[in-house]
Amino acid sequence: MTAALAVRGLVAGYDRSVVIDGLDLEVGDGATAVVIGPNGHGKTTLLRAVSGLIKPFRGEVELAGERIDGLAAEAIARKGIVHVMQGDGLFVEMTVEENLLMGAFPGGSWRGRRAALKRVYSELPAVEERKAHKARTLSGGERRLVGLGRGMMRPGRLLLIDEPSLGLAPVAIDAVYAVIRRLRSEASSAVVLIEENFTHVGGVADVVHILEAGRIVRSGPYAELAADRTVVETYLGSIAEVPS
Amino acid sequence: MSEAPSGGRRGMSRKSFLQGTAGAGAAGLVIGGGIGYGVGNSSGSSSSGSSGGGGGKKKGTLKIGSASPITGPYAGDGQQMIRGQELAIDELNEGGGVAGYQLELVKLDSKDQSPDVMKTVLQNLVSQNVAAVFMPFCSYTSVEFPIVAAKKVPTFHVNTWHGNVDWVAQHNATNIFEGDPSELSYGAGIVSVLGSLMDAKTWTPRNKTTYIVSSNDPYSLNIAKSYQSSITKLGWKVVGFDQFTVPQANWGGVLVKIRDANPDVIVFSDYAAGDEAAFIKQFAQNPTQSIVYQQYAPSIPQYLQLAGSAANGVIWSTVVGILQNDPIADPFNEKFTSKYGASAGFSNAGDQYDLMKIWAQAAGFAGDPYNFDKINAYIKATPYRGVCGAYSFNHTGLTCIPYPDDTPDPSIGMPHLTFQIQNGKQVAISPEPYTTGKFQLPPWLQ
Amino acid sequence: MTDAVAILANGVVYGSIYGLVAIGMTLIYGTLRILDMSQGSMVMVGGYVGWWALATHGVNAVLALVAAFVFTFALGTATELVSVQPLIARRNEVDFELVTFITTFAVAIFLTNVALQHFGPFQQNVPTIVSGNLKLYHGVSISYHELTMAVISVVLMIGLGLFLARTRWGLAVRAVAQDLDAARSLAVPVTRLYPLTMGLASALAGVGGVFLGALYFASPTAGDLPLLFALIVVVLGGLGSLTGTLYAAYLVGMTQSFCEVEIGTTWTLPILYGAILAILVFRPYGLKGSPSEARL
Amino acid sequence: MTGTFGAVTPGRWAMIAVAVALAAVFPLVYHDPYYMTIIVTGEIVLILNISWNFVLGMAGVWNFGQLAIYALGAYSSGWLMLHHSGVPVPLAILFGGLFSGVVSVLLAFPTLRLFGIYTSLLTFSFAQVIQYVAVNNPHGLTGGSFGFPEVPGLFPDLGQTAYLRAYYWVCAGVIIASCFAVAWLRQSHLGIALRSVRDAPAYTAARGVNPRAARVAAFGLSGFLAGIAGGLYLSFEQSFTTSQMGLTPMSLDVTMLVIGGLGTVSGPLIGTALLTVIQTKLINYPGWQLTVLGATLLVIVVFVPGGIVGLFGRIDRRVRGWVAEDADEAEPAPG
Repeated sequence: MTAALAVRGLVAGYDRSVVIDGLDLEVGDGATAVVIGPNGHGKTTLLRAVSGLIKPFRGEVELAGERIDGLAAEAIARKGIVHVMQGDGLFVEMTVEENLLMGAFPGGSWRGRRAALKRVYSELPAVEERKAHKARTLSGGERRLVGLGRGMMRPGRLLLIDEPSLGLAPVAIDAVYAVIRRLRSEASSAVVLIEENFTHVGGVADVVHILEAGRIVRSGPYAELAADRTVVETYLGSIAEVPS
Repeated sequence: MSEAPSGGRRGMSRKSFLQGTAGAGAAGLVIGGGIGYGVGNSSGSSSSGSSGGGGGKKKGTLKIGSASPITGPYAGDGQQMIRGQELAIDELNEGGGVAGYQLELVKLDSKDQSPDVMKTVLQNLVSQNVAAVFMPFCSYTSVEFPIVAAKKVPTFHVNTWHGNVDWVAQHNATNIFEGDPSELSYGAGIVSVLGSLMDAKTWTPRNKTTYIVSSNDPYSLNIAKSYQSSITKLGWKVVGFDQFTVPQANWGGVLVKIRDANPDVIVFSDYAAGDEAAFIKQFAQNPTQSIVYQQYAPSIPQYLQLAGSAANGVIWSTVVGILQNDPIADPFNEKFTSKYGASAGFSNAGDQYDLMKIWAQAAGFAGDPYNFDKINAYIKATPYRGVCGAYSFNHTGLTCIPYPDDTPDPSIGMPHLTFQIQNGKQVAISPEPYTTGKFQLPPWLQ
Repeated sequence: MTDAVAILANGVVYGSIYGLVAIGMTLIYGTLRILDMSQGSMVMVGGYVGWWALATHGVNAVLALVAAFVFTFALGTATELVSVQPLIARRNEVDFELVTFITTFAVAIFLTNVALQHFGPFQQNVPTIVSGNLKLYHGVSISYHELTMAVISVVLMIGLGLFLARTRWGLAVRAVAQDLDAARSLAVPVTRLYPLTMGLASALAGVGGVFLGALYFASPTAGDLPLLFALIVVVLGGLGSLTGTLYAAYLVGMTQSFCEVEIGTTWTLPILYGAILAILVFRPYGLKGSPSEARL
Repeated sequence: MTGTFGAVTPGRWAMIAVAVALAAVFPLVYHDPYYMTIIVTGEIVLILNISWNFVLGMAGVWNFGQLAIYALGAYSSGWLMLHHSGVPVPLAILFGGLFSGVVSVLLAFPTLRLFGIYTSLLTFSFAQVIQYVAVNNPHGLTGGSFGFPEVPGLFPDLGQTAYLRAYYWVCAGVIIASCFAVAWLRQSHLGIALRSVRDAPAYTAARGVNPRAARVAAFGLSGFLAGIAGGLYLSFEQSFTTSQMGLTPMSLDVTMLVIGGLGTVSGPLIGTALLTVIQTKLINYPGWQLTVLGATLLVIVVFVPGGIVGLFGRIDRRVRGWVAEDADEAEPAPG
């Protein structure tokens, strides 16, 4: 069986500086992989290279067995990758509902989009309450939820989520992760989620990969890595309060 | 990668070779030489020298310079000018040429006749050794005049600008002829035409008010001001004086004021056909009880085409215009129309045609087209009757004498013609003996 | 009072036309970060299409407007493909705005001079779409042509607003304006969207050109003044702000109308540009604009 | 080419000396008045372009007010020439330069708060106002669209050939001086400050360079040179019309800069020379002059971003590679 996502020997970066340097990664169908690593070591770059927002210098990216590296971002998106961007990437001068509708941009009828909207609203009642507001006026937590909601607007084969906890208050983080957990249990798509540390990813991750200096340096099930004190302490802060 | 020849040591390493030749920034200073080389070999001076000799048959071709506006705001005039010049040249060539030479028109673009363009263009023509220069419009500063004055090459313009005439008078130039009177005649001319209408009781002003619209260039303003001073002397009131910048297509605001003032006469002293046609179209939507005078622009055929029926009733005048129902002008008009499929209009095609003939007559008389002194003297001394009436150059500024403004004799004065547009036709209403009809009240006054 | 009515009426007419030309520039700036200097040329081309259809082929007015729309849409699309598309890779560089300013300006120079060579220097008369006058007040009147022009301008501007607010592609245009990467990651095909946006904006200017042609004639330089006015409008409105542009268009129209009557026609443009200068000095981002946000 | 004096090798100095010498003797062997007129006009345009390129390349500002600054130089020096005939003409031209420099400094202040296209729009609006005010002044100082009244110029008593030669040398002198000045300024404290302001404002500020002062200084110097060009133009052509500030000359100058290569020392030289030749060649095809201009501008901006100098720079890097190989070959090659 082919993996949902396979990355082989990926080299990517900006201008002439290499950030991702020979990275390999495989995510099974329907699995959730969490990539953890310190700031500036290439997590976001990895997602941007996969979704085509930057062109990889070298290496291969396969989506369900099909080569996608080198394609334009919009083409890759049409093939079923949904990228929930770092800092949510909302269209700030558009209303929440318009933002959500953009999530269902490729193809689809008005009716289909209305249905998707209804589904998202039922999942995220907090978002529905704010549907007529400009995205600019939302709180950080609300924006993150809208970003996730937008990612739910169309069925995807692979969901990329970039640091959903970044910059949020603990309460908001909990709300966001509650949604992610629900999303994961309901949807069949594979997920690649990126975080700086272990703190919130318990109960979400099937596999955890540790990214350092542009490569995956260690992989394993969450339980295994989270139990490894040295790993946790070396890389990634405390997991003390996280239920395992 | 390693295909470079590697046999032994060269006398000079690649590095030092490059150091010697790599262009430093200032290498561009060869610019002078570069341009000289680049442009210098494109067109040398004329191949047809003045080989002297008497009236043999073919002596080759003779270059005649034309600096007319081909692009830019006056390109419409320019097309008429060049057609007039070419028509004359065709006739002359068919008739055996001038002093044994076939003529060739060298056309350069005078654009907006700004001084630098005029200087460049004249330098070019002079360096091609042209036998005459036709620059219908020239700069208003006359800074290019020394170029032709120094060579004494016969030069003709119809710039209608007194400053150019003054230059010729002050510098005692013998070779720069203005083929029409200068603009100063316009103002008084309008007043005298209005006076004759009042005398004939064909039109009576309600309260002797006038509105003046002028573009903000000195030519248009001079006409406006001379009109203003002439008409106020007769006790008229100027109820509005508007200035605009060409091109001006929006007359809304000006018309608001005109409609407020409801003057007896509206005088327009600008000369751009499009601007004036736009004005009359917008005026005609809701006209006031006024005579509308528009200077010169309606002489360009395009004006009538643009303004359409809105132009009926407009009067206008030109100090140089092609005569109608005239034994000399009619054949010209026919020839022009059959050649270009369009009307010759009323001025620039005709004056260029005439001036070319005037030069050709003088050059033929001199026998040698490069005997400039003789040619210039002949032109100055000899009146000529062309399609625009009589050309006789006043002896200080070498400009045409206007009739009836400065001379009562139509055989030496160039008629300052006033026309009225009636049912889409141009009718000359002044002066005698050149009229072809009578003034009628404009449709909006009837 | 009559003056006031007349000033108002003229101002509305001017404003509608400036709005039509400027709103396209705003749309393009908002989406692509390009100040499209070829918009004036589209007015010019629209005028010629109007002349060709109405004067030389006698087709009906609606068809002429459609023809102008279609032709300038295609031309605008082509303009984008030659002057902007090859530079898209440099979109995030600091000088992208200026480079495209220059390339679209180059297209404008090119189109003007091609028109000059093809049609010659003469102006051409474009027939009015509707004839007759509407009497307003004490001899102040407005022609039905101008009225139609104002109405169609407003309708097109409202239509554009609805397109942007209600349609999938309209939302996509705004999305691209606000966050290019996010829009691409949502499968918005920017390489097609850019030419379409520029085509749409050009088509608005082209329709404006048909109307303007009847008032001021079609000629190779017929786009110069509309461009100069549209520049004032887009700066005044704050680059990229549609509502700002709309206010600014009517404000500029009124100001022009007022200047012509109360101060003098010849001072209109210097006064307006002086105002722009002052606004850029004291309130740099226009009436509605703010510097860093996308605003479509 | 780094453009600093430090990088100028003796070979290059020799090259520059030869070029200057060639340029200096050129009018002694060539005197066609038509082409000499074009060359001198080209030289004046070049001075203007050097000034424009200076503020563009150094401060990264597209100052579309440069032609108005140039015009102000012409008008202010003309005012001295016409109404204060006791003032020597060279001083009047210098005054024009100073006046333009001051105006340019004043123009620089409001641009400090702006970036990108706003700076260009501000300067463009400034140019529009100046142009219309000049047009609206037909019987006053500027002579309106008909042009400035005739002025005596630098060499009123010389014959044509000598007149052209004299202007040629004067302009060449200004060009050489300004080229050296620009090259020197590029590697001076100010130049480094300006370029780093352009490329990395935060870094520069951190290093204690005042970016505002640097930009104002660049505007001032650029305006001064533009004013000198304006004064020279007026004195050479003996007239100045408002159309000199119009869109057509602006497009021409912009194309010259872009073709040559923005922000380089030699860019304006190459661009001005090349376009002067092209435009002169096209004089018999008037409709084509601007059509070709538009097409060239488009093609260069799109396909040759660095202009000709940039293109040479790329070739130069290849050649350097070639030289480097040569150095390798000096070692005994294996095999």
